[in-house]
Amino acid sequence: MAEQYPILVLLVLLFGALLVGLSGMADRRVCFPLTVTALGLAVAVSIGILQRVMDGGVIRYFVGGWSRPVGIGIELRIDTINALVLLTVTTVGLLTAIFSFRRVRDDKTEKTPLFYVLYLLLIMGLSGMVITGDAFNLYVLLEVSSLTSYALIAMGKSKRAATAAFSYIIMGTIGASFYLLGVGYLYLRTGTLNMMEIHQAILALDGPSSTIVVAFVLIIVGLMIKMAFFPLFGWLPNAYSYCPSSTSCVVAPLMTKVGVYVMVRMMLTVFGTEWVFSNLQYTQWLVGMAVVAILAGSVMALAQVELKKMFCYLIVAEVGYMVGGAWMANHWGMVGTIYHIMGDAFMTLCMFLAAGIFLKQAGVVRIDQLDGMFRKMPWTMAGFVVGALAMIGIPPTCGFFSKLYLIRGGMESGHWFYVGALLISSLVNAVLFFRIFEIAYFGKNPAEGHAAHHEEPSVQPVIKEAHPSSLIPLYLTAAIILLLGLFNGQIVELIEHSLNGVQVIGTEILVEKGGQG
Amino acid sequence: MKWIGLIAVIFTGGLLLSAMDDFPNWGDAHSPANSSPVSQYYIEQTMTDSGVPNMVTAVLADYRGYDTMFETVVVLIAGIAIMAILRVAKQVPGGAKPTPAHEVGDQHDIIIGTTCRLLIPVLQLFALYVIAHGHHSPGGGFQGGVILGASFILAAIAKGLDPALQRLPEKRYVKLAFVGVVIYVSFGVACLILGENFLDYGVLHELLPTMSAEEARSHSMLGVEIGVAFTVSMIMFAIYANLASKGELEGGL
Amino acid sequence: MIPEVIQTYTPLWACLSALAAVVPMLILRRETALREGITFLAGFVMLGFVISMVPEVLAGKVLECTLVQLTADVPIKFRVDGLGMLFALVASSLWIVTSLYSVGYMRGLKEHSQTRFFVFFAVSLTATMGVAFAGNLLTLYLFYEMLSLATWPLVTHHQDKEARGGGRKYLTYLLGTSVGFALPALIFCYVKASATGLEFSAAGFLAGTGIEGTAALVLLLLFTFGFSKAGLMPFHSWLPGAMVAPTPVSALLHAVAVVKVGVFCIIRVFTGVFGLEFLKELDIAIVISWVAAFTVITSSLIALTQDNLKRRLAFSTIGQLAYIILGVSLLEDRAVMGSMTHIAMHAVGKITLFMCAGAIFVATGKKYVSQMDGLGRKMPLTFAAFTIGALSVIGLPPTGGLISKFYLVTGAMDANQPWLVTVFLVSTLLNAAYLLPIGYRAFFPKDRQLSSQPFSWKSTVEAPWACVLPLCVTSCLAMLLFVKPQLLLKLASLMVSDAG
Amino acid sequence: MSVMGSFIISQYVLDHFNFWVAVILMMIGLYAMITKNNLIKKLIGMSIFQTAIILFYVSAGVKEGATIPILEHHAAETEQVAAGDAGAEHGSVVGADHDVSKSSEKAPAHEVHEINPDDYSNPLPHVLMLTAIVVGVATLGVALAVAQVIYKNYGTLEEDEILAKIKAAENDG
Repeated sequence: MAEQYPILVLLVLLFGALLVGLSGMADRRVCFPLTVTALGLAVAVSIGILQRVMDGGVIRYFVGGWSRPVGIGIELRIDTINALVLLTVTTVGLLTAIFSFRRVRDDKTEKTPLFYVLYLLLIMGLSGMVITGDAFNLYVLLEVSSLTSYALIAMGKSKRAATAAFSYIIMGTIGASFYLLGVGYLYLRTGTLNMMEIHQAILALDGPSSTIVVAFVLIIVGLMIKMAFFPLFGWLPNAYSYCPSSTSCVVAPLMTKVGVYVMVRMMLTVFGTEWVFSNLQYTQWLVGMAVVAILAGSVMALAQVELKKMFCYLIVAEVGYMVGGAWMANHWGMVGTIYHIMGDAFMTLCMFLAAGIFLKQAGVVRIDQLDGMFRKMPWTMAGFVVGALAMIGIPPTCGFFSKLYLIRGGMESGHWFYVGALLISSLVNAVLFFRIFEIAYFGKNPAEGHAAHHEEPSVQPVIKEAHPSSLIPLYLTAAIILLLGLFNGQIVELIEHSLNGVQVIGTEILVEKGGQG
Repeated sequence: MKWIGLIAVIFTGGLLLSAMDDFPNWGDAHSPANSSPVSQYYIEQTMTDSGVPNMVTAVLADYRGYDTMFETVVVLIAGIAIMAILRVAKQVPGGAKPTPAHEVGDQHDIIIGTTCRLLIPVLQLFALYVIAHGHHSPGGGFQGGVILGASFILAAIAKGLDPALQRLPEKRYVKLAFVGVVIYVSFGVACLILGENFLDYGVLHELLPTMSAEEARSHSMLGVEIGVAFTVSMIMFAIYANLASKGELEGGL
Repeated sequence: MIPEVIQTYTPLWACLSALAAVVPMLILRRETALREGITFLAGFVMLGFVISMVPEVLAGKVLECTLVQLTADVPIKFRVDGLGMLFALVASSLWIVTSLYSVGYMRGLKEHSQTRFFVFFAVSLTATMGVAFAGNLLTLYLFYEMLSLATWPLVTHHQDKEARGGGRKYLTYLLGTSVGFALPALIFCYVKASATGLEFSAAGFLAGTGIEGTAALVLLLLFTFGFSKAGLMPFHSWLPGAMVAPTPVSALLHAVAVVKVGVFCIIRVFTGVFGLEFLKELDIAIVISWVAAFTVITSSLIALTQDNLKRRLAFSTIGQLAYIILGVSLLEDRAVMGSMTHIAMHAVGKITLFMCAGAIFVATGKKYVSQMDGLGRKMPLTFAAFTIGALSVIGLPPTGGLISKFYLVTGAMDANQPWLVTVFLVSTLLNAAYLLPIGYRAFFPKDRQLSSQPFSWKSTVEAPWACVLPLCVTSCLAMLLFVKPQLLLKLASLMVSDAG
Repeated sequence: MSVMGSFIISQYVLDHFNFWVAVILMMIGLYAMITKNNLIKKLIGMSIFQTAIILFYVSAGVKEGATIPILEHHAAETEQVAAGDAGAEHGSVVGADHDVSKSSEKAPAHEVHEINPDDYSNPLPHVLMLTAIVVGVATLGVALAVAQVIYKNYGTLEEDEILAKIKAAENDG
């Protein structure tokens, strides 16, 4: 059975969705347990996959048994990088599913089964994107995840959810179509859709091919729309902040991150880093754009008054981190990017979970409504603080280590602007989150002197703490943030295992090139 | 905005065309894509692998059946998504709703009614033919499913949504749409249970002693196409029903 | 000389003993007596662990334990050597004293949120011990940041506007510099020398990595200003700002733990990261010396003008910290020893002064020097302790301050820096000028009416015993260190002989 | 036009006219998606864009003189029943258009092995585009549903009017 793990992840989720759909119509109380069971199994299988990859190296799974010649069927290809990202995707899915528990009780519109079907299919689509080894299959799964996320976002109660979803659909379709077109260009020149085969064909090409270049540009631009890279991020803040909490909790951490993962996959496996970095003077532009993205995201986050919107702009900045890290043509930059995909997924999850709890318990939308939260909801704040510290980059959270690797990469490849932008954005994050802490700690209008409240407060807090079903995922997320940080050595070793396997980025060579550029 | 859009579009178009000299010529049989081992394999080996002459069907349902499974899921998602977005819970203020003015036959033309009555069975029969004959001629689950769905939609247009929904109520079409995907996935899982990879239909011949592996492939393809047809037809109708009635599933256009 | 290494988890237990107290404290938050009992218990357990390691360290051995492999090369690692032991001894023993004092102070003023206060106090101590025992730069940085964050709720304890302002300044400076300066420096080291595991060694792990010239100077400056808890000018103004905190916090954290962690980190940078020999080769430390010298003089002058007692003490602290940095930047054995012992001497002296300030506030509500005329007669014990503390800070017998200052000045002479010797001497005079008059005027007020009153023990209004006892203990300790400084000197010399 | 000019035209345009058409259609669609004010017009643009991509793929699979990717077949014993009508159908189509197919109407089963790949157009793009069509339909359906909700909320489908109403609502609350 173990060799069937790759497909099992998806099947578990797909069957979960089908069961929820079929039985949920009869009794919507079964939706939640079914969803959580399916996701729990998916997490278990992902762990199994990771274990197998660690023991036995790259897993290649040929769906339908069509292994020869490679490319006639669809291949699932899992190395340590996908295995880690897959585990991240399923875990985030599970945590958010637990968080959505109260949705069932509060839902009056009888759309709970529909929600969970879409939810499970979204996670399935993302997982499938992560493990596939076929460029076109990736497109299909990209659309699976996009369509579900459009619907989940449009389900928001806010009037503006629909308009946000519409612009998301337009942008998302442009992005996906660009990707599809890029794959078409690749197919024209290489005659295959299997990622490894495309890579071999590109290596075998004699001389430069403008088709491959255009394909590359199309794919990267398409993905950048999907991951909300700097000038193309316009759809993101509205889409992620007007949707229901349980949606934003899964969409915000995963959609952009999986986009970044796909970009990394394209660079590493499909085009190959030798090809990608053969013209460093062009790829440097992307690092420059990343710098702008980081700074712009941070500054715009500073200007926000709404909590979720602020987090959304932080996502834009974080995407800049990862894009910059990936394109700086340095081993550590790439390691940092892949590590940050995981770390940032959980950090963002932590932020949005907390925002969801605040919204639910206290109706908090704007930052200044958080006043006195440390007293009113100390347990929620505790989880939030961990996530916030990770966003700032305080050790031993994962946020610190991803910055460590990214900055190391920037220093080694001589991208000093990037290093500077990263540090500035850390400082901006510090300002942002301590502003929140201050409001939550002091209240909106602290007393002039401290004589006034020497005694224990006579007024008992009005707002009740969150339900355990909301707190448990929050704490698990916080724990994962810490664990990712503490065990980053092992994780990085795993990531490097795959990077070395491909033999793509030699630090020494690229340092020289980076120095020139 | 218009100018920015125009510039962006011209720029994109220029980019797309800039690779033109590297492209294969129109109809070039030896372009990398057309002469690649993958495409050659499909043309040469489909018959030996499964005995299905329609390569498109074979590639769709067998070699790249994994894609097609998700394609079916995409269709399902579209239906579910539209329901999730549009569907409004029925308001039942006093139990019985006022009888709509446009009951069956009330305002509908007798010519349309009769034509539809004649046309719909033929349509549906043709749909079944397209589904079943996908192995040998252009057709298959998607195409047949759409025709089947169109026949329901035609009924809904001609007679009004309410009578159509009486024949095919919401619960039923949603269930059938799910069942379609279930059929598809079960074929794959059956292979899994028999010890081969997912969707490796060849192994299914163990289920019927008289069947060869090629036949098993061929028949399984038909099986999954039927699953696809279920989902597609039901979802087509679901999309129409929801869009036409703003999610209220009453009255219609 | 490679010291013998012993693998043991004792440093970890010492570190965690404070953290472990947090859970029972939270559970027993309604039972104040039990809660405070736990604080003391944790304090003594921690001190016990620390003392248990003293003999081995004195024998020239180094205790190590590796916890988690953080990155591929760099683990979280504890390593106890002379300097770390010296600092840990100071911090853990003074924690007990301060805990006692806090109990008195907080109860005396009926402060709110006492549980939170004690919890974060314990967390801060854990971070301080972590810094003391850190075996490599990354571990050091980790606990350094943890300390910044854990002390923020303490600084802003009052939760009023003033506290918010002070807290803002506190975090802006500390986080701003540590993220803006120390972190890039750390990562630069990581890039250059990740193979060494960033582990502190007497020769310095940067030696032999080919860093030189401007790059080395920039790196050194980044570190020195990055650890801005040391209050080196121009990044000092968080320290007076942080005086909005309750006095026990000021006492322990801003005279002992936080600021000392800053200078401790800088000493580590000098002795462990660069290595004294390597720095001598590079010939760049003199820049730091002059920055420190400038800070010494300027802060003393500012202190002279301050009327608020706590602010005056704060500026005095800035000056004294600069002494320590100045000493270590001279790169001479005796100066470095002086710096290390000065950590302890100044800690004992300054904590006495702060506790006195707090005791005065608890007993009389007075904050300003100008209000304290003749107060010595009402609070004789407090002011006697204050005078002893002042003597120690100035560096006069019969207090331990003399010992460290002696080493510092002779070190400056060794280094052949007559101007810096002058700086030491001038600043001593200035110290005397801003500290001694307080005690003098308290006992011998100008106002005849006050001075003519006969003294009697019955008319004294001392603060609660829990406030007075600790400051008596620390002032005695200051005198004890004059008589018996050997332990500290031995620990400090361990580091220097390593370096030599 | 010089020889050079006609050479360029033939190399860049005539030989690739299918791609030119596809790209021009794509740009029309993209332009509509970006600039049109009416949401439904945007969706029409989206459809044009997606259809143009489909055209692009399918035209790339064309081989001069080849037929649709359905094999000449008759004889697999198990498919006797089906063979009759399907064979006739295809036989006529193929026979009418091309004479490249060497196999006779009643080819024996073993002739399957003598298939010349150049006789059949590339099946893979067809399969891929079947998927893309489905995805396009699904996206369009969802987008229409969202547009309906927008119309319900704001009473208009013009983007500028919607934005104005959003702004007005924000200023009120």
